[in-house]
Amino acid sequence: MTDERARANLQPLSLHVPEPRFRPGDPVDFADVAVPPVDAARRPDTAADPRSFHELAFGLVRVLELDGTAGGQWNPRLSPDQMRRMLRNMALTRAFDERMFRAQRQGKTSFYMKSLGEEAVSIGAAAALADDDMCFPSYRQQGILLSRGCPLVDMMNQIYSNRGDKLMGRQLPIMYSEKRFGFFSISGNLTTQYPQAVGWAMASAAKGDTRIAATWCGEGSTAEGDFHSACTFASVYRAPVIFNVVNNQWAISSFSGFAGAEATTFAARAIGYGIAGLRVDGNDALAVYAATQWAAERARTNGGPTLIEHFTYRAEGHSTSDDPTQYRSAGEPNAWPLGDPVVRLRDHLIALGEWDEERHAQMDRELAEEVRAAQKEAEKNGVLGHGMHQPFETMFEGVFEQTPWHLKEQQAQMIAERQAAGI
Amino acid sequence: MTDERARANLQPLSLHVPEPRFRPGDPVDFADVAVPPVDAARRPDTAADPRSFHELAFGLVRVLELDGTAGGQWNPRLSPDQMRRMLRNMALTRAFDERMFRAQRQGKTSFYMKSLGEEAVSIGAAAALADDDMCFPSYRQQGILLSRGCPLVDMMNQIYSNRGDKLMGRQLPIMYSEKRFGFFSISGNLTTQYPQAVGWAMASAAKGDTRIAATWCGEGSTAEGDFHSACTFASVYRAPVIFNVVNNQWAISSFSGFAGAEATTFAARAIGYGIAGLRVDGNDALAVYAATQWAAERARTNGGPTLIEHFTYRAEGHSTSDDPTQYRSAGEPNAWPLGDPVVRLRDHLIALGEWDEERHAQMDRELAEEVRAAQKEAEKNGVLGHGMHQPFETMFEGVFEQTPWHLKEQQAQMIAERQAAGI
Amino acid sequence: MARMNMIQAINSALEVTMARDPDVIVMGEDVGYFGGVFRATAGLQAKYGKTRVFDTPITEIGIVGVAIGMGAYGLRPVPEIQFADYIYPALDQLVSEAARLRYRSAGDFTAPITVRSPYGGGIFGGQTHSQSPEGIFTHVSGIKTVIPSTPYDAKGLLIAAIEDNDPVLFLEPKRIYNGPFDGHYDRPSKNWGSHPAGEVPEDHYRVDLGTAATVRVGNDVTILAYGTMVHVALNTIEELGIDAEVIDLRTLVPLDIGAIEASVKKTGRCVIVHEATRTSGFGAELSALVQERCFHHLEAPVERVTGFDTPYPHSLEWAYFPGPVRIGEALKKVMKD
Amino acid sequence: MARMNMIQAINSALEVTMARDPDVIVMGEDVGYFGGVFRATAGLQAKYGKTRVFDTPITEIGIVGVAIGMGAYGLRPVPEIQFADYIYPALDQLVSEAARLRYRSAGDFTAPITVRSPYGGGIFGGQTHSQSPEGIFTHVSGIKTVIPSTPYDAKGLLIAAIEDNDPVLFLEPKRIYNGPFDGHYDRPSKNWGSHPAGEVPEDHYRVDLGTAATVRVGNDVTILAYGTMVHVALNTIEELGIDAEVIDLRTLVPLDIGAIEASVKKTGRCVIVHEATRTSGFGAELSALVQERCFHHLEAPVERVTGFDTPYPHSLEWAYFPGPVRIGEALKKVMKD
Ligand SMILES: Cc1ncc(C[n+]2csc(CCOP(=O)(O)OP(=O)(O)O)c2C)c(N)n1
Ligand SMILES: Cc1ncc(C[n+]2csc(CCOP(=O)(O)OP(=O)(O)O)c2C)c(N)n1
Ligand SMILES: [Mg+2]
Ligand SMILES: [Mg+2]
Repeated sequence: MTDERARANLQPLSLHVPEPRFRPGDPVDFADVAVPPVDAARRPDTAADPRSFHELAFGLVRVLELDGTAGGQWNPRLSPDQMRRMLRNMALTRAFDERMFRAQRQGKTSFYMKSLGEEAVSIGAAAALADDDMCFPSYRQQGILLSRGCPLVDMMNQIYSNRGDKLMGRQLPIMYSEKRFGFFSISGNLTTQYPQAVGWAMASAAKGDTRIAATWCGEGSTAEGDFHSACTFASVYRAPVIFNVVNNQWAISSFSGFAGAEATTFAARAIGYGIAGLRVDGNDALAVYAATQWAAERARTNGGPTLIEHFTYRAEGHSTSDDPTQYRSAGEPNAWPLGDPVVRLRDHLIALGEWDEERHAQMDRELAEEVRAAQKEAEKNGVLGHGMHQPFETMFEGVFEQTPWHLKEQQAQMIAERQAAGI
Repeated sequence: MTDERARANLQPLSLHVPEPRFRPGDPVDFADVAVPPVDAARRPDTAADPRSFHELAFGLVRVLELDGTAGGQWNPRLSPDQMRRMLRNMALTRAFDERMFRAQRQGKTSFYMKSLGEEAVSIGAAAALADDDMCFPSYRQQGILLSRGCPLVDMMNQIYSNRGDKLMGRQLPIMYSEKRFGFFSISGNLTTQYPQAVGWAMASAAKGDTRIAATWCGEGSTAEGDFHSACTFASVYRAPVIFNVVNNQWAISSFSGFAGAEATTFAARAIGYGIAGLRVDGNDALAVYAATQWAAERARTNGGPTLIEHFTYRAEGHSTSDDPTQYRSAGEPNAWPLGDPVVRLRDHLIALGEWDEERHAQMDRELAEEVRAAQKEAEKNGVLGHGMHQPFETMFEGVFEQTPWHLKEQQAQMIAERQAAGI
Repeated sequence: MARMNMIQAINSALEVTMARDPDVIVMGEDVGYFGGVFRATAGLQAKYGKTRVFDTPITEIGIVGVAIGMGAYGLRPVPEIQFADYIYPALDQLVSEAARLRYRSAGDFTAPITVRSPYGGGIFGGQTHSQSPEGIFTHVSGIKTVIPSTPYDAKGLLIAAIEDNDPVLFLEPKRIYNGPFDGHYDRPSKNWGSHPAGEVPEDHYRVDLGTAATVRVGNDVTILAYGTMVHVALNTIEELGIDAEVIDLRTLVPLDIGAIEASVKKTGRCVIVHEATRTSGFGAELSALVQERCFHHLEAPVERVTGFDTPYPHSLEWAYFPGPVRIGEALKKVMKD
Repeated sequence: MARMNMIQAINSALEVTMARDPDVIVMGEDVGYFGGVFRATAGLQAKYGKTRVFDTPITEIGIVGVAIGMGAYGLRPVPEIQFADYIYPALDQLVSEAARLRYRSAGDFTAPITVRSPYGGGIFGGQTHSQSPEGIFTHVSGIKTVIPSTPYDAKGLLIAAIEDNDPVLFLEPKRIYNGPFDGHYDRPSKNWGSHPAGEVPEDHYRVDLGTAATVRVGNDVTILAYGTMVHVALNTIEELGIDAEVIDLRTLVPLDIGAIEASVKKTGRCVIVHEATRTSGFGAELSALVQERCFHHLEAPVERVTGFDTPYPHSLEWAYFPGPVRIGEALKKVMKD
């Protein structure tokens, strides 16, 4: 229907539609992904004016070189014990994911989501936050729960929606809620947790508390309006909150270009709001730790919010419902130039003489056993199957604090109908 | 209910709530509002990488000094005729606003919104855009319609919701829709026009058209999720669109700090999306013209979107429903350091010897007369009163292209009821 | 006791709850220093400070989302949406978050927020300052919807809503902020001065959520209404001399079904009145419930008098508004059989 | 003619309209290269190019807002919302913009967009992959709501929706994408292979919006249903041997009131079935309409069988789902009197 009009002297416009560099079958070459050395990024004072370190939104905070050495201004100089704890939590997360993914494939539940390749993002942050700081995660931060000591059996019960599920089978697998571990109820609707985290942080500040909030979303999810509302509120009230953007390059089948990555970094969003922005090597657990620690210190001293982009790679499918070989080159995960976060921390500990292959293998066996044992325990409470592991009347409870007449009536009706039908 | 917990070594958090500098009764001193000289801002090539001119998001593009001289790289070097046309359009907008505001006060309609002090924003942009570029305005860009030659009587008919109203009395006054003047239907819901403008621009690009889109919102409205969605889409697809943020310092009773102005500029939002950002003296019609022209050129050559912050001041109440003396110092409008846009362009033309006080006064008299005559003409079609100037059955028309049975039935019912009741 | 209009009663409810509970906070566009575009929050910031009463950025997603987070922390936020027409951007946070949080977390987290918002027409506000979106929220499991029709109820219900541990949408019929409205746009407006429910205790009291008020006892027909329409209905039956029983629902969810059922079983006839558009409005639910529960008592079809299924028009406001003529015709129709 | 499942039929509708009209464009999360998480747009990008079929940022506000702008330009966008549960962020753009544009601009601008979205439960999707939000949209004046129940209808209705000059919400019952569902979760699933409506013309054809289909003629009771529930209802009456007339509404707004009225006047009884939560669901409107128009023909109260007024549960999905037991009980109840 285009009006053909008379601007003969003007070139026609054209629409740019982003396209990822590699599709199925393409050979992968990530040579253009800049991997700056660990000493390239300076570490400003946590009280510094965000305008004085814009370059950190475009660079990459790194601590671990790929050869296992560590350095630079951001090196948090953790003790070997601390690092071994992080290593163990990452390996546990991986073992847990592996097992639960398989359980789904075996038909034991409806759905699962791994965090393979991104373990450092959760584990590094959990290690740097205080245990009572409040987390508003997306669905890929199971590492936080595992770091904070949530019993595996509890998590598995939720995944199986079984009799032991404290969420009473109400939520899709992995949509945990664990108030006792400072882990907010996960939503299926993307990025809604962002303004909620800001609200929690504002409340904490208003009450003169010392606890801060942290929240996570994927790079694809930054496009939601909630992201902007959250950043705006946080900037206006200088809320003690850490915004984490997990840039794992993919949002289901869409590469990060559809969230704006062709034009700039996600850390640069921070500049738009006048808040602190850091871009971090997300496969470097020590860098994630260091950035989180910096942001937490800033927040806790009323310095306001920080946005951290974790530059990482989703090494598996989006979820058990997804097959990534349909839309990206199978070569990508292995070619990712920032390596494997577990391997990188392991190699660093080995280089320090604080770890060895043997102990690593031993740890992996222990963790596999721990996960297997927990699974066995959880399955005593049942696996999903056709569901219906909870008493039917519980379906009507907890919609409101007190159940109103219409829900009671529906509850009674259901029970009567089932009885009439002899079920 | 705050958990009193044991972090005795930590200082309590506190919540920062912005506060404007002047409240009713306070003396006003705007000395800290930076007014850089006209040659401070460089003019990059329209094809330049946005990352190469971040400083323009924090400075102020200016052409007219307050003494009436013009200069700097951004000087568009318009002909005296062009400038006189802009001067006249600004003066016309002011005369129109004045008259319609008074009409509302006289009870002739329900509502009105002036653009006093911000006339350069609309008129400068309208002068720089092609007449068939598509505008997605907010409620304070009546200057565009006036620049493009929309008959005053048509606008007034809409304001009066009278028999001549082409919108059939359906919209609140000033919610114009004028497709023939490339002026999109104004929405009462803030910032919804932003993604729509991007969609229009994307369609134009997809079709190989040459027309671009421009959209406007207030600084307060930038907080809506639509703003973010629009910027994200525009960045991803390099849409040929100009985003205008009219920072007139106030959003009803809330100063710009509640939209984030304490932390950074609104032009800086552009940096967050990797798009071009300019901060412009919004009371300088030539600077607005120059920035718009630059952004239009960029868009038309497939260079993508530009976000322009127009730094200006809302010299009157938000609308006829508002009394600004309740929440801000009465001294603010006169103390505003960037002056009056009409006076500034007038003085420049006078300094050039292309205009004089006499002609200006004569122009004002002519415009007042033109507006008065139009008003008389419009009022022949009625003023709002109790409304109901349109045949009642029209209420049911145009909900859909073809009116379905239920609306026809409601229509018939209404007519029957009115007849039964003898109305 | 004091004489209050509905704005003052709402202001008093906020004031009273803030004084009793330091966790109650008030937030929204222009609610702080200025005290709200309808002045409902006037004076609160001066009294309780900026950390408990503050202006917000103009993002309804943010206002509700932040309130939910504050609620999860343990506060009891009372966000304002400036006009109910502007609640749509916040819908996801209200539906997918506030309304679901208790259930999906099995009580781990809750959202004890009360979203206040002026709604309804009759003020020449045009499309986007006149809508009545309550029907949408009554469809959402996990949120309560409350609409007062007098200053007394407004205060008592708002206090009950704020003290409630579930999310409540509290819609304020702006047409009757300053006085009851009889439906005749061309007659002088009244104020709350002489209305019995304009007499409002200055202290704390609650009108329990979920309880309707039978504002007029009658025998021939039951009228179900809420908000502004309670007054228009009352005036219409007075003008027509109809002995109707008028039930002011006050809370839409949870509904006071007992009061409705008893009345309709007594009168055998029912007319439902609301300003919202007809199709799938809350009147549909009421009509369905009445026929389900009172079928064998009904002597005529349940009638609905509602806004038409068009956007709210500016100039034709008084042709659109469900006024005395339309209510009268419906009553006559129902009572004919 | 070809055998198609519902996904293939939808794909074919898109393909056919894109081939005929260069202004039809398809956009949404993952709809481009990958062809959609349910594969409904598979192959379209390869055929029509990236400027006509493209992935979008994950912002439903943006997807709908941008589509409206494209519509105003003159295109005919078909945006996809990945799951209907994610339509709430876009509500303001749909309600305040798409649905109002024609009216508020007196026809100056229109929004000829068709928003496609999979909806409904039965796939163990939990709270946020199972909802049925159609009731909300039926309350919004200015938007049409369409829900097919077979591949044949899906294609014909989608073509009609895309060619319609008003905004249409096209909800796809994902439970029956691959085959009709009889309501028994524990029996082997069927496919569309042997269903007559799995026979779909490859070319262009329309099923007019606003027309219901009487999918079974019967005498004893009228069942009003749409989407997945059409099949569950059909199977239930077959199992129970009830001579019901089953009307598949296909379009909710505008509704085919003639078909409904004629049927209920014939049978004197009516049961309404939908998956959406009960209170203020579209069933309420249907119930109200039926009793308003067929009051003197009704021999029993109109019954509603619906989702319960709770969030959609994961594990108790099959206790929640309005299956054969509940439909059967309602039918028995209505036919008892
Ligand atoms: C509001 C909303 N829209 C769409 C979806 C569907 N969806 C689920 S995950 C996802 C991709 C998110 O990608 P990203 O944010 O990058 O996170 P990642 O999965 O990579 O961790 C989409 C589109 C949703 N859950 N909620
Ligand atoms: C979605 C929405 N929320 C709130 C409002 C009420 N409202 C109308 S104008 C306004 C202030 C806007 O301020 P700004 O964007 O700075 O524009 P200005 O009036 O200064 O031109 C508000 C809050 C609205 N119209 N729409
Ligand atoms: Mg991602
Ligand atoms: Mg402003």
